[in-house]
Amino acid sequence: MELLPQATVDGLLIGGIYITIAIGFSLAYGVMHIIDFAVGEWIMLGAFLGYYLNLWSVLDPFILLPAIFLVFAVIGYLIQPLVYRVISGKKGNPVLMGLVFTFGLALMFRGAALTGFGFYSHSIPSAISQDSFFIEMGSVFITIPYVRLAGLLYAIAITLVLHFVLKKTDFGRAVRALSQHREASGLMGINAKRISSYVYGIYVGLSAMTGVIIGSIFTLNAQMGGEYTILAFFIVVLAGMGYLAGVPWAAFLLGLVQSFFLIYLNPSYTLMAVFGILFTILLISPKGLFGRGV
Amino acid sequence: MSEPLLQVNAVTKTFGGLHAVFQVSFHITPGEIIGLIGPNGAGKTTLFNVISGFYAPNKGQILFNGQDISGKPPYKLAVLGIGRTFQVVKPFAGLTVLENVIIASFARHPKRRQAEQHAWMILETTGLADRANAQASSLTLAGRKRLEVSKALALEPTLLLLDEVVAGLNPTEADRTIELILSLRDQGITILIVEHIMRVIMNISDRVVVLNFGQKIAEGVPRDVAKDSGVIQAYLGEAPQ
Amino acid sequence: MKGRTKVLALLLVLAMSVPVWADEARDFFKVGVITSLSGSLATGGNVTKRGYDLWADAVNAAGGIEIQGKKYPVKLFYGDDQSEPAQGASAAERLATQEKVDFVLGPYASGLTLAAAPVLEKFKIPMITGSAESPMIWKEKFRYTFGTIPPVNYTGSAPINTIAGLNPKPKTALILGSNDTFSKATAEAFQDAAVKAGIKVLKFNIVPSGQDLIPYLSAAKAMQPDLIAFGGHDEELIKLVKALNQINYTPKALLMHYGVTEPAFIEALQKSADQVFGASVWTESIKTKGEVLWPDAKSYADAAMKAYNVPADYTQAGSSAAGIAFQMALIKINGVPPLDEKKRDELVDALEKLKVNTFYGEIGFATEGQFYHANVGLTPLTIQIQNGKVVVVGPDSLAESKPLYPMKAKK
Amino acid sequence: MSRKYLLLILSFGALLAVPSVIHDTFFLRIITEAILWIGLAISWDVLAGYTGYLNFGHGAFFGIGAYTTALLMKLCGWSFFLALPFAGLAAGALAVIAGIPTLRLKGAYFAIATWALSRAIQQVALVMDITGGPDGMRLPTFLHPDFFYYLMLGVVAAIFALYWFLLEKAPFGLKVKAIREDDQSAMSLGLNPTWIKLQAFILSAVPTGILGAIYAYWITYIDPASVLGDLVTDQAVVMAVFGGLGTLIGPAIGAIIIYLFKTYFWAYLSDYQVLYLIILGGVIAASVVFLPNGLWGTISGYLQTRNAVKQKPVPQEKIDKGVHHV
Repeated sequence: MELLPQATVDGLLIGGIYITIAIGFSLAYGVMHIIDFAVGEWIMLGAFLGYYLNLWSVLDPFILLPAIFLVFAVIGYLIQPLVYRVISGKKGNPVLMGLVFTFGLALMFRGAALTGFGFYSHSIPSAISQDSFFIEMGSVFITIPYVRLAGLLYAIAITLVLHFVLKKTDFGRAVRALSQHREASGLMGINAKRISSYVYGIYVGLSAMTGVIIGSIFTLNAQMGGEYTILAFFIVVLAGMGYLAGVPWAAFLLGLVQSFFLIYLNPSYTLMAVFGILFTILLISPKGLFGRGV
Repeated sequence: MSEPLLQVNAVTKTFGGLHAVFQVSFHITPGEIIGLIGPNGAGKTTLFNVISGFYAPNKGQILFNGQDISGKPPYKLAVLGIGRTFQVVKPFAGLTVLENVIIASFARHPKRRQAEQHAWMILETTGLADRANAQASSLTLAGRKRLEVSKALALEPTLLLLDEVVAGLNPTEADRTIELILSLRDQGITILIVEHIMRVIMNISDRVVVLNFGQKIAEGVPRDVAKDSGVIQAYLGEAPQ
Repeated sequence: MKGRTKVLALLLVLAMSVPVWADEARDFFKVGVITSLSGSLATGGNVTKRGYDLWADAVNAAGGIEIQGKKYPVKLFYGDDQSEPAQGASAAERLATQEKVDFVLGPYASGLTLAAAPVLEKFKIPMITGSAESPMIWKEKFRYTFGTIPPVNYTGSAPINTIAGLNPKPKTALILGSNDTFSKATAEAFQDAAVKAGIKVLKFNIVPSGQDLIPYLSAAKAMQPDLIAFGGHDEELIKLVKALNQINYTPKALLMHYGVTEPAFIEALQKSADQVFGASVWTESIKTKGEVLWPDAKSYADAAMKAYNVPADYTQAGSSAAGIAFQMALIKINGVPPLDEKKRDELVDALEKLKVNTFYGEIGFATEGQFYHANVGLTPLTIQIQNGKVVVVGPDSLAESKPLYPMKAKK
Repeated sequence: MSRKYLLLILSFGALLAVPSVIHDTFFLRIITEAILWIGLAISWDVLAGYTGYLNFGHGAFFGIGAYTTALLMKLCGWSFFLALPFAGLAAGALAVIAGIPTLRLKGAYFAIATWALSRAIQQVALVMDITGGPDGMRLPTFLHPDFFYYLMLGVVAAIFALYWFLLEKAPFGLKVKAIREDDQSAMSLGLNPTWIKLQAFILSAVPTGILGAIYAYWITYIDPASVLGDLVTDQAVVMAVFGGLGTLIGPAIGAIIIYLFKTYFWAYLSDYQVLYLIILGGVIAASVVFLPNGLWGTISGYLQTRNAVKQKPVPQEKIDKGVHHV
């Protein structure tokens, strides 16, 4: 049986999940130049909210997404001034300060989650999380799990919405101005603080929604954050930090690399390959695959 | 006439297809002060960066003391004897004025003690000795420009490239700086200077080189160049016919 | 400033020279507990902690360990190893020197046991670990280190043998393990047993921890393996079952290790957990006769449920049993607290000779060979999740129910 | 300045006396580990604080040192002291191989590249047979608390002294700082930034590898998670930032405070096991908000402004000396 189509489809489906992990993070970096070590913890917290809401309401996790976005967008909006204060300080090294600050946040969130939610792994059941459909064309036979397809569609939808918002709305124009010309945008009457707060809210909300999707495809637990922080870093760097349009391609590339390694090469070396590739790409093109990073 | 100290031969530097500097040639003989002028965006700073090694020329050649230095990194040129200042001053802000100059002195005096003595001497000549222990970031603009010159001088250069060291200073400060430049020439340092203020350039330069749109449009003693129709047009904003 | 410096130096010395008090006479046992209360292994670490706590509570509820007619209660002193070997060694050192414990109940994972054991060896303090199933500990032949749970290369063959005896016999297998000590050893044990049982291993792979295995599995699906056996920890097991459901592949049998007996496995997967096989040495339904504390597995399970409102698994039971082993050995040697070095040496000798029936099964430590000081008194069990319950399905002599086989597709 | 020296020498003397005062091997172990963390925090700061490059793969040097020692001792049967320099060499070699390409990167990119590299190295150790894969390696047991205490103290004191000399006294320190402040200007003054940064990278790596070697022999067991995981880097970063970057004393103070704080919570308040994560995280986040220059940076900044009022003008004889030299 021909494996190539399946490997490709699997890679793209994984890529879809990766888009959702990284897109908000990339947006936040583009505007605020913050590398948020707590991105995985936002995902984790969102996953837990989804888990408990699902237990309580018995609604499908995909239906719960907007509510989770709202809750976390507000949290992000409220926390942002503190973050802003840290990374816009004149003293010290702002990149480092942001890293260390969010590292502290991540530890706190993880500790709080361990205390509040315990150690166990959970899963958020969705009506579509246990099934798949097939595509058969001659000798080609492809299995596509519904829940993963939904994840990919969600990722594409989010990407398109973000794209639309950034290109077509006043808010989006302000965001782009801010990410491209920080000083000049202030002169143009853009309230950098306000815009940054909105962006941070969007980023936190997106990350939290990602948590719910991950919880229904995989699992969730209080210590899951670290793993997804790594992935988010990886994709964003590959895409070029802050270069939003690069995220989907980087995510798909990463998904495909993983898929092909698992299928055709020694699975043991998958992660090694992934880190090796990140390292190599950074050396060849320090600003990401497209050389468009900030 | 003696051997030229610096010879720029048909140097071209392009950025993404645009010629920032196009086939520029001129030379400097030892002990001269050469003024490099031209309207904004004429390519003066780019040419500076090419001569001091920050950019490698795409075409052409730069000879220093008869030696081909095109494409050599700045830190090698600094040791060979080319000192430069930056238009946007670049002090080591977190360090003291003295430390700033000591760092430059290391090029000729690798021992810390000697470098420090040398640095004191330089600060004395440039008139910054009384601010030696202040943080570089605490200096005024005039002070920073002076520090910029001090650092370049500490290299004990034979050729000094000065990028707008007078612009932005008040008349008294400007006069002091001009005095300093002239005294440096008297010590035998050859100087290539970019300056916006015509009064300064025309007064101190032995010869001037005029750039426009990356090309050399005139060269000669200041009096002649000032009468050149091409130069006048360039400054009035009309493209030469 | 000079004066201030002196004062500071003096304070520093004072602060560091906390008095080392002599070992006072006491009428209770000091028991050290080294386990992972935080860090990446916190899940398992807390399971072992519950096991140790439950034993201590039961002993103290009865007034203590009775030695020559007098009852000596036990008091636990915790050392969190933070899932880091260096902290495990620190914890051992602290319990030995600060708390001066008489004996130690050991860490959850093998690496931590390997770091703590040499320190306890130095202080000659016996340790029994209620978990730590990797074979590597026993190869080191630490005199003072014992374990109540048999290593996975001892238990791993049981479920493979059970499954190989089913009808129709599985002919092919896909075996994989996550790349950590325990999971890798499990997968290797599965592989050895499968080869011996005449099952053809189509693919054997060690995969990085936490990997999304969908591509791997959808490729493996093409080979239609009868048996899929996986060594991994709870979270990875849940992911694997979900991934198999997502690609709609149902092998004839799906085998994992102890993780399937964890409540989280069934809670997270619900119906999908059904018919998954696992390996264990204890379930709450097995028939055992305990001489001390709990008369059988059921009463232990009830006590555990009452105390923590979480069903007990075999790690927890093994941890409680570690306490019992110490308890019985102490009675044998008439060891009254505090135990001095000579007495602790006697305790080790007594542990080596110990044969005791407990709610957990028979405890008896090997004294030579590759299982040195591991408990080989137990019979490895094959278990299966049936209707959300853990049921023993093998070996035949202990089976409570017939294995459900082949696995039914979910749809 | 001399006051600072005096304090350092006094505390070193006090530390020398520790084993004769404290017979409790647990305390000795705690102090030994605190000293280890001082070494790790200052060696990280050499690159971060002095050159401005945030190395998020610092742990790789530590792990390479640990594994080199373990391999040499186990496979080649070498003695520890024979293996020790090779641990440093291996870390130094890694610094050269990794440094030449990565030091071209800026800011966050450098941070993430080094972090990815350390992850890749961890994966290598996980899949190789010779390193025992996930099982790790056990070293010959030599449990002598005083030996390890003095070894750690001696090595870290030597590292500290070396750094002090090179970074605060010798020309190298000023050159490194020049590159941190403005590498363009530094280049125009005859400094080769790549070479100087590489030297700083090696200077940061070699001692870290040696500390890894001591750790391995001391703890007797290493595995990819413990010596090649994120812990070493994360903790060193937090300590250095908390204490104050770009100095040697700051990270050392940060290391002591954070380590003792963590250990105190760990040893005596273990029942609140996860609480310590929350508190540690809170302390870190708060210190960044309220002490952006770190503890030492804030203290010395305060002292400086206080002294600045009393500061004397430049001594005339110094100027005379300079002029006289002409």
